[in-house]
Amino acid sequence: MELLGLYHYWVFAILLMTGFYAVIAKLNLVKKLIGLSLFQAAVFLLYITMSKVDGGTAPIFSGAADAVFSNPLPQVLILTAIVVGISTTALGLGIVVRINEEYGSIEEDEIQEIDRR
Amino acid sequence: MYYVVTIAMLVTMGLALIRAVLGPSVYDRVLAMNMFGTKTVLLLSVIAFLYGRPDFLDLALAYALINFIGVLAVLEFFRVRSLRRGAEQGGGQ
Amino acid sequence: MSDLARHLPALQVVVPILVAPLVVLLRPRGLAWAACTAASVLALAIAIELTLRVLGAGPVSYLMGSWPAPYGIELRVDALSALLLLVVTAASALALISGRRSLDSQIDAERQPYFYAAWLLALAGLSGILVAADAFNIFVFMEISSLASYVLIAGGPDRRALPSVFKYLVMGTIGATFYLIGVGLIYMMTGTLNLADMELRIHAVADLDPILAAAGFITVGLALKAAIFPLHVWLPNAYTYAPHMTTAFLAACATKVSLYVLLRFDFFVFQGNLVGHDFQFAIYLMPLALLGILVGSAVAMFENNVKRMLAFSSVAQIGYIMLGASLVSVTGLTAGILHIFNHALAKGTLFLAVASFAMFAAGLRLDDLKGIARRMPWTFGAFIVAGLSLIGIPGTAGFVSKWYLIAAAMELGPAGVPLVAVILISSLMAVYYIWRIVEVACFAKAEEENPIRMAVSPLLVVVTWLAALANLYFGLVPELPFTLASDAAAELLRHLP
Amino acid sequence: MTTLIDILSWVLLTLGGISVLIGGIGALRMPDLYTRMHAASVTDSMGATLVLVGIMLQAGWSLATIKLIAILLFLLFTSPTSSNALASAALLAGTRPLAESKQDRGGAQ
Amino acid sequence: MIVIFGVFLLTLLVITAIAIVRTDNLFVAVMLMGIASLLIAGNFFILDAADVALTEAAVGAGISTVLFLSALALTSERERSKSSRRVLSFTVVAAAALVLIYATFDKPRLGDPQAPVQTHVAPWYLENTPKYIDIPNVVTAVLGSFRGYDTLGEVFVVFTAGIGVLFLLGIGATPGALPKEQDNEGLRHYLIPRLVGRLVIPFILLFGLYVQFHGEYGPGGGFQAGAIVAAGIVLFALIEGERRALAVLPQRLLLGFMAAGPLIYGSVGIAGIMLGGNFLDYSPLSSDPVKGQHLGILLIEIGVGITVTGVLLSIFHAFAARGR
Repeated sequence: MELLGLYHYWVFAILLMTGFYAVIAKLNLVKKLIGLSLFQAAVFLLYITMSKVDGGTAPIFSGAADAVFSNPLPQVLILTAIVVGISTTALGLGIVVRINEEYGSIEEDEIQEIDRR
Repeated sequence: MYYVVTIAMLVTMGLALIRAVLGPSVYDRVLAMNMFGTKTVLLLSVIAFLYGRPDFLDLALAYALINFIGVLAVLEFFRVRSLRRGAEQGGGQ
Repeated sequence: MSDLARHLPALQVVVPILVAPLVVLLRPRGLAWAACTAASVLALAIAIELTLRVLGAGPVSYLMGSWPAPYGIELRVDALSALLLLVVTAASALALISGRRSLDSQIDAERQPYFYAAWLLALAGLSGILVAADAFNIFVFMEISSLASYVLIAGGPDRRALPSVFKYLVMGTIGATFYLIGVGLIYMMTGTLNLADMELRIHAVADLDPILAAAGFITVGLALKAAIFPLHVWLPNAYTYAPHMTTAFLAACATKVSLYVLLRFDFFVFQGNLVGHDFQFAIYLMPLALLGILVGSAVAMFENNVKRMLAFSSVAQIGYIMLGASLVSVTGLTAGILHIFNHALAKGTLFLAVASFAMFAAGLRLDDLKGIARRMPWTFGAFIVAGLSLIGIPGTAGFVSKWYLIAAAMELGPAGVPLVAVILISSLMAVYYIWRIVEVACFAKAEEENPIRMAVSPLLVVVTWLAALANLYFGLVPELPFTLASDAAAELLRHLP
Repeated sequence: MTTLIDILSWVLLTLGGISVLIGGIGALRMPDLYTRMHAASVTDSMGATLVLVGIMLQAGWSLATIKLIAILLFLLFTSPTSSNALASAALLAGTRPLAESKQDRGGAQ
Repeated sequence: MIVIFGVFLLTLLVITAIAIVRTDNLFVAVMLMGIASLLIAGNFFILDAADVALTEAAVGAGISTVLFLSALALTSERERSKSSRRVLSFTVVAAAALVLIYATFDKPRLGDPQAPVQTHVAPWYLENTPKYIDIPNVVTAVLGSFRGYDTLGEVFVVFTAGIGVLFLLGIGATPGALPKEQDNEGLRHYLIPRLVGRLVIPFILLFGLYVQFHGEYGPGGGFQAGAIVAAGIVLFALIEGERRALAVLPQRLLLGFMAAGPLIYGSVGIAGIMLGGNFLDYSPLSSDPVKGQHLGILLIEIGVGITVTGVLLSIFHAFAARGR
């Protein structure tokens, strides 16, 4: 059970680094954005993991007297962070579309090649 | 008993995921994604009852409709893509 | 009125942020600019009033929604934030007042409302970071300011602005996400997001791994956003291809606000509680600061594009600020914080002047600027004054902060000598690259007398000169920034015996 | 009576679980796109109906049941629609049913 | 037991993530991203975060997929270049992952009721929400009131993204400026999807309104509702073509929505100042502070919903208009 309790954090670490790898190693701009989304999603997992309480339930009062509630605060923070994430992705995609119009490519190395000329 | 259904759902999600990863064609992946979505809806319905919070069925409903929109968006994407391919080939000839 | 004054910390953010949606809806030409400028000037007025209050009565605190502090969100303005608020709002107001014609020439009329809205959002985001006393709130406003500055930079007419802004977006998002991870780890161990509360509660768990990991993530994340060497790679291109007025605004303050968050976190939250953290902070950051100073200046020496040259010089200047901070002494921090102010003055003036050059010359490579001193003597005069300030000639603002920096290095005794040497060498390098521009502008003869492409607006010249005079004024009478900076340094280091 | 309903609901849930599982195996093991689609979509509707009706019996007559009915109706409408649309898109793009050639030509372009 | 289900979902998630990075077909990566989103959302649900699960599904699996596909339709779906600096990146990433995993050993384990997170600030919210705000959903209470300033920031982040995309891609076409209506616009030839789509759209919009106004009592709120309504209208645009969607909700109106939402939110905050409280203090809005809080949260949630709908649809249309 002890290990199981940490498993979520390990998945967070692996997911974070998978996304990070896509961002730094891939040259395709859309792929970078996909990696970035994954990277952010990992952080969401970190926050939500820490909000869980044993035997708890979602922090919405339902009338049961002895209910234990999970922590609402990380959930609020992550609601905000999800919105921030999609906003960044949308703006990034807008930039990618414009880059594709100007350069005819969405590969970082090709764009650099074109700029060098 | 809910547990049995949940496990069946989870295994099926795993199988669908394997299909999505293996492909081979893009349509297989869309199929897998659609299937995955339906299974998530069922999973959420079951877990809502397992937790004794049936008011969370709203989520399952939301997932169902998001899933449908996702598949139609993919179709539109195929349509636009084939139109563009057609235009490119037409221009090339 | 006195009642409204109580709300100043909130209004600092609310005024620009609420004018932004209105600006989007304004159709008639020029109205968007007017509304944006008015809001920005109002923000400057609020910042001045807040500074006076902070000088008079110490830090100002404000409870959002009237909820008590660790539960609701607290705003807090102290000497450090007041100083930076002045820099941010003044840079925005000056760039807007003087920049209308320059912006008109670079941004299509129908896209202008969006641009001005983004400008206000960037201003509000930066101010929001400065007044926030809540770790997560800082993240939210950091994202507003970043997204808005991506828009501002992407407005550049050169298509190369787009790949540079994409790079900035990716690196900025990584930085912000790292910061978020760090905050999450601290929250996990302390259960609070309020900075003051965090400072108290982190003590009990200070030696646990997650806190160390958090310190690492927050430092790296903010270093990315602050373009601390070697994480500066997004900066030169982004500043080079942005619209000129954007560069004048953002170069003066954007990275400094991230630096501010870094200082605040490091000195308030970590150093008082983590054993040996001040030493680690110094040992990691000082080499980077020194390398940043040297590499930034060296690259600037060989750069041919003026904006790029100044952008690399910014990398070096960020190095100075970090050097001051990494000394972890009152004099060092005072020097670093003072340099934030003085560098903003110098760089802002230089970029304003460059914006005027751009209206005249065909491009901004050195060759394009041949003989420009004779064509625009006034603007070029201001350029030289600011250049001297950047180098650190006595009598200018830049000198004051460098002088304190050297004094702080000398406090270390013999170990400080190499630091002084680096500062002096880098100043010589600055002499060289500023001289290259002066040489071309004054002594090279333009091959053909190309006609002035566009009349430079007199307002731009006046504002540039105002900024240049401010460089001189604060060089001779540095009381105001110095008081704020030394107050801030004392507060940051209050945990030291 | 309650025992009877319980037993009935458990039977339905089990059957639903089994049919969903069969669908999953089919989607993985079938040889080409159309047969996979067949396996997936038919069992989808079947399994969803069985599972949701099974839960409904457990929930009794309440707001939850109404929501479950809504979910069920929604799934029954949209799931076959998606499959149909997907199949026609694949067909239009030139993927041939069944293995004259084992590779799908439309695939992975 | 349920936690073990979560562990299983997480394992699937890791597999999906690795597959996303490995595939060189961007379309496939987007599909897998949708699956990853569902997995994360399912896991959030298991971890008691119903509101977040709803948002993640609506945003990650719905809106984000639509946006990525719109962008792919305009660019290319093949990754041409190989990855660069593969070994170096992998080393950096692996080292960082090991550090992170090492750092987990001092963390409070999952679900520990004695963890600092559970004992310091959070209990105050759970205790005082019934007293000061009196709505069942504590997440909405914290989001709307206790940390309403963060949510204000969030609305402006969305707004910034909206004006950013409009700045980059232009406002898109007005219905009159579109090319002449063609038969094959949208998915009109797909008869069955079109019929079913028409059938479900009113239902989706209704559900969106339900989520909007039920947010104080159950999972939901302005952001989720905005995303769902936007998704419904995107569905309309998909099956009936861009033109008809724009005829119903022209771009200028969407721009109005975009700006109106933040203004509503801000005005509620200013009203707090005018009535003698602090910014975003809703208590003075009514003679009874608790009623004031209700009113304030209702209004700001409407503001959030309007902004999100406006921004997401504007972005969608801006991308779609670029294709012509």
